Amino acid sequence: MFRKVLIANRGEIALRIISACKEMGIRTVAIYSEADRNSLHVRFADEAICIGPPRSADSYLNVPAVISAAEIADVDAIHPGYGLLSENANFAEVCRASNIKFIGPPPEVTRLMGEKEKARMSMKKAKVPILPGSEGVIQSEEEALEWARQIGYPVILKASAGGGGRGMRVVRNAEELPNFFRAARTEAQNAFGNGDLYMEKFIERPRHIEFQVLADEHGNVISLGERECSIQRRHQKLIEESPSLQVTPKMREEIGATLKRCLETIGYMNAGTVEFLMDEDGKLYFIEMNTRIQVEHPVTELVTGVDLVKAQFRIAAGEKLSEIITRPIEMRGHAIECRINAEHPEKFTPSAGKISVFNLPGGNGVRVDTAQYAEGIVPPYYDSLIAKLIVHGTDRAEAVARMERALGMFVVEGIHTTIPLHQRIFADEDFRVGAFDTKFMERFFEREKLRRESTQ
Amino acid sequence: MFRKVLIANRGEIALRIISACKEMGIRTVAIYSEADRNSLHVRFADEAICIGPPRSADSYLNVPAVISAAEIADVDAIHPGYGLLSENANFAEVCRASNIKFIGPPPEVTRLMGEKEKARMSMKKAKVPILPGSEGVIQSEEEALEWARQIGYPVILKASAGGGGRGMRVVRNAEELPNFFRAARTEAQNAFGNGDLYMEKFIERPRHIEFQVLADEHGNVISLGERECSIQRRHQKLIEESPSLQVTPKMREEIGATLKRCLETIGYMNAGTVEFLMDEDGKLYFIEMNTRIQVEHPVTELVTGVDLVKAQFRIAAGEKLSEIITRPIEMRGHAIECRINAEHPEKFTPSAGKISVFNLPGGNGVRVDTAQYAEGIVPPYYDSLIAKLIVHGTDRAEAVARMERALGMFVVEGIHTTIPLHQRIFADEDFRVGAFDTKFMERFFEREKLRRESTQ
Amino acid sequence: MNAGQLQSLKDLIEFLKQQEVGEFELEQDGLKVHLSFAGHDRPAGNVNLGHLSHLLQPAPAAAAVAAPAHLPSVAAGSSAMESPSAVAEDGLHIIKSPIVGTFYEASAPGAEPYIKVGDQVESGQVVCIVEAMKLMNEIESDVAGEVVKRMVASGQPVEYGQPLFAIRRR
Amino acid sequence: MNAGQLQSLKDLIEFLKQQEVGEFELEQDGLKVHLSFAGHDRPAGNVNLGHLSHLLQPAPAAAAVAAPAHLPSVAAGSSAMESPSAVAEDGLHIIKSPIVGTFYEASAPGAEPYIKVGDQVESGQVVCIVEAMKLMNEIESDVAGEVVKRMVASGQPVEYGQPLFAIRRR
Repeated sequence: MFRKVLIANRGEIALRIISACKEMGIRTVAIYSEADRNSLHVRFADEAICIGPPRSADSYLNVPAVISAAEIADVDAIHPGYGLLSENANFAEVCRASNIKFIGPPPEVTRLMGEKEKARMSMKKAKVPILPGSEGVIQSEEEALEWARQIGYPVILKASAGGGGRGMRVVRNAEELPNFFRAARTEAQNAFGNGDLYMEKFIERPRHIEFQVLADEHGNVISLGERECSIQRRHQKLIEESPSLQVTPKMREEIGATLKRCLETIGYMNAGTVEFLMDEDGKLYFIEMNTRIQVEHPVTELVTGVDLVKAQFRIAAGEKLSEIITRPIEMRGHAIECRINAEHPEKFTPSAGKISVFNLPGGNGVRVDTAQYAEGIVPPYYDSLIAKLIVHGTDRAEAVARMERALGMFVVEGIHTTIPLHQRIFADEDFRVGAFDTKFMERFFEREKLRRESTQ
Repeated sequence: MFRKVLIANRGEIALRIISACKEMGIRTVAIYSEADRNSLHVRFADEAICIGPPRSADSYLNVPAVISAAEIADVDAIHPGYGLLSENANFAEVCRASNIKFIGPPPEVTRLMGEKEKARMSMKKAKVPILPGSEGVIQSEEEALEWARQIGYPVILKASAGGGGRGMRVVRNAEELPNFFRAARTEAQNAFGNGDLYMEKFIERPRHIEFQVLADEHGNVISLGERECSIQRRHQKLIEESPSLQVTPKMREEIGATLKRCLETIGYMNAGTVEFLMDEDGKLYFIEMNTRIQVEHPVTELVTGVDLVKAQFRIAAGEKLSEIITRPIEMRGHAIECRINAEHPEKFTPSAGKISVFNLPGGNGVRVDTAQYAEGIVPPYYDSLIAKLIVHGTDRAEAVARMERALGMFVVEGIHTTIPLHQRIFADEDFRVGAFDTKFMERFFEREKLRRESTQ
Repeated sequence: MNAGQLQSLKDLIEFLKQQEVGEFELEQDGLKVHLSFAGHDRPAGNVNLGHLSHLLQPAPAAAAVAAPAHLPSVAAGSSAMESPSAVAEDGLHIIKSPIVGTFYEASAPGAEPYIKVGDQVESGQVVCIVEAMKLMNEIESDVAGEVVKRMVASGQPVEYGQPLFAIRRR
Repeated sequence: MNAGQLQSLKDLIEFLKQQEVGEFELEQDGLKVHLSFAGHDRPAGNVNLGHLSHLLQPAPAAAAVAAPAHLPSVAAGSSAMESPSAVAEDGLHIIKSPIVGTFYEASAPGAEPYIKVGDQVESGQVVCIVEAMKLMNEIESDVAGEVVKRMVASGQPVEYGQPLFAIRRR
């Protein structure tokens, strides 16, 4: 096992990794920017090194500074956490060149998965279902009709050069296709100076479902089931849970087997997450793979009983999966995570500042991952996640009730947080019965707005 | 299920019960003394009623005040927690007379178990092993020799009227018995005006091991495995764990079956704990039964996955055990609890006062049950338990490592706590390998003293 | 400490205050001085506490029971009241309930109330009943004076220490 | 304390205030003075934290850094140093390390140090090397003046912002 590890991150994930190291007898080195001098990851690490000024670009994202710190502290591994340098293949390469073990997949794999189209094709080759679409640019209405027929309606036309909704059309049947095709092409031409279009299957109300995997360095891959992450606001996840109500044991097993085959072929290593969209019929389509530990990893830990961060270290140290996970993975009960962000709960503006009151909920089935504390400061330089509140219950109903009680006991003052927003979501009938998709929050806010207007 | 419950307790257990109620949709009423006005159980209950001045006798132990509060709040049940009125059969009777469901066994059962000799005999009849001893007063040296022969050396002579070690002698063989018998009788006569002696088997180094049971109101009993509670200081438990390293699956099953038979015969109801001493050969002897939820119930919750407080409510509401626990009880992993007391860690004097810093540990496998908070006050009137730190790991080694890391992250300032003491115990080699008994702490302090002296 | 020393010390303290010193310690020979100015480093701890209990949760609409947050905050630790009755800030004497139960103004439904606003009461005179566990507990005034205010309605539940009457002592 | 001493003390306090000192301690012979100004947050723990050499020592768990709540709250927003170098309280200019790495006083082992105590340095003059990732980064003085002190030993690791030299400006 490693003797000494540098944690190239901050906040709750840095503390999460430090905790795992402490429990494994690994010495820890924190790095910090000047804004984080009084952070708990600095306090609880065995050593701490200031590597730069507050701006991430000059500190946590500054590869020479991070590597230099690793060298003077004489560590044998670096854990990148999530975000920051975690999916930076160059950083992983510098680690390798510096003879420091990077806790994650090798740079080649990270690079492959970082190029979305290549990743898609690798997955497709391994029979992982991907979102159907045209291959390359569509030249004519006739070709468009043919692609649409193959893909199946509804489809979406997108501008190859595009973005922001321009040159984009949802087409629901063959009749409306020709007009929409021409309109989209004109719009794309006007907007981007390029009228090229391509086509994809359109999912009206997709769910975001992802699978956690672990892969050792001996060619073995295991799937640890899925997480349901559809409760998002502008592609930022707010609530995650495991298992998903939509995934049957049979689906779980099939996807697990496919992923195992596919990732063993690719030569994947360490922890990773395979993200899917699920359509209204419960069919899954691969979108991308994240080659790092994820924010929402605790819900998987609670239902599987596997400590994912410890597993990352053991894998990186060369252990085999069969030594790390000695009994078959079984999903036990139901876990839900709420991301507690330092944000205004209505306006979503970041809310940096000093925390005056910080009362954590506890008791049966409640886990809190945080690096914040009473009198602590939320600096304005980094992301707004200040705590993860995670609950575990025998079933979803108990987990939901437990989360509601825990949210009510989580008292934060001095800054705004998303706690009141979570409380409103948990009171929502659609959420409670699990009837949601990635558009849920839009509808939720719309309903709230209507309700406010009707009471005025 | 109950509509509204009064919690006749304070501190962490009151909050634990309130949490269970919230998760079950039961309305809660807290009662509090003037010293607890700003306590979290008052804050988080739906209603709160001040029932008296700080002294327990005038508030939490004042039956008319508690019942009167229950009546004006119009509750349909009272949960007594542990300590205070929890094993007061008269209180349970007043509840019954007031048509309020007492969450616990009926007063007759509490009374039976409260009379130690009757409880012993009930257990003996049901073939639960009890500590062998003389029946009644020993009249002569000859009789003493005969009893000792039957019981087997070593034995202990005790004064019937006695206490505090006077009139007490450990006898290791027949030769020394006559002299010790005479000396003990004289001592007892002088000390208590009564020279009557009785004899029990003497266990040199007993372990304290207890079994958690649940019993419904339809005659069904289930055992939820054992807890090892040998780390005690002056009969106050400091650390509890489950499972015990000494209890094999076979023993667990056998004792479980015996207890089931015995308690079904007695007509036991609700949660209870059967306490045993274990001798050096691993044999268990019944000592007493506690007819309430225990401080250390969380370790059982973590390894079995059963929420004991919720089970208490469901049982009291008439549900059958088969509805509450739907799969066979299985011990998963290993759980350990440290009692964090507001005490000087060396002198053990209570340390009341204002808490200035209160940073709770969190993360994977860590549970904290507490009603304390930063800026909170530990009043001098009640017991010194301010928090329970409970960890769960895949095995004892992981649990021990996790506890060490969690203790290191538990920062309390403004008062003294037992956290440093726990850290020292967890560093002790005997503790780490599980080589301990109820005399462990005596030896531990002795070793510490020697070490201090040798370094001076 | 002689007069001269005392004067020096006073001088010094005045000076320290002027200089906005927060804390000061001095040790010299047999003399040891420690001083901290009021308001310094005291982030209103007790207030915070009370504050915490007001937070988030809107006071439960418990018709039956007074929400604790409405009651005067008592600093725990030194909080034990000598007697449940006490003097209010405006000089009025407050008769508080010595037990938790249900308040009745009269001995029986329809009977005259024991006392009314404007009445003169004597010390030891019964002023109301608080029922607890079917027992009618007669509550006596602990002062003599004029009844200025009744704070609870007949039939209303009261907790321990809850104000019942305000009396202007004579 | 006689009048002369008292006056000296007052003088000193005025001076401390002027210099915006937060906390002050003095011990001399029989005299011991401790003082902190109102509004000043609490002992400056960050000095300890700032020194890598301290942190690289295994610290016993119990002694592990003062509790966060006691540390001065570095107002995150205003904490960013304009430049890693700054003026120390005693008027000396401190050259701080602009990067994390290993400090070397000379360009090569056995070579003459770039600067020594007592030397005059010019603004822009190389004063030392901080090695990071095998790169030898020449660190230049940002002021001109006399080298009063060197704060780290050659070969010692330094973190970002760590003081290297004290310079008396001219």
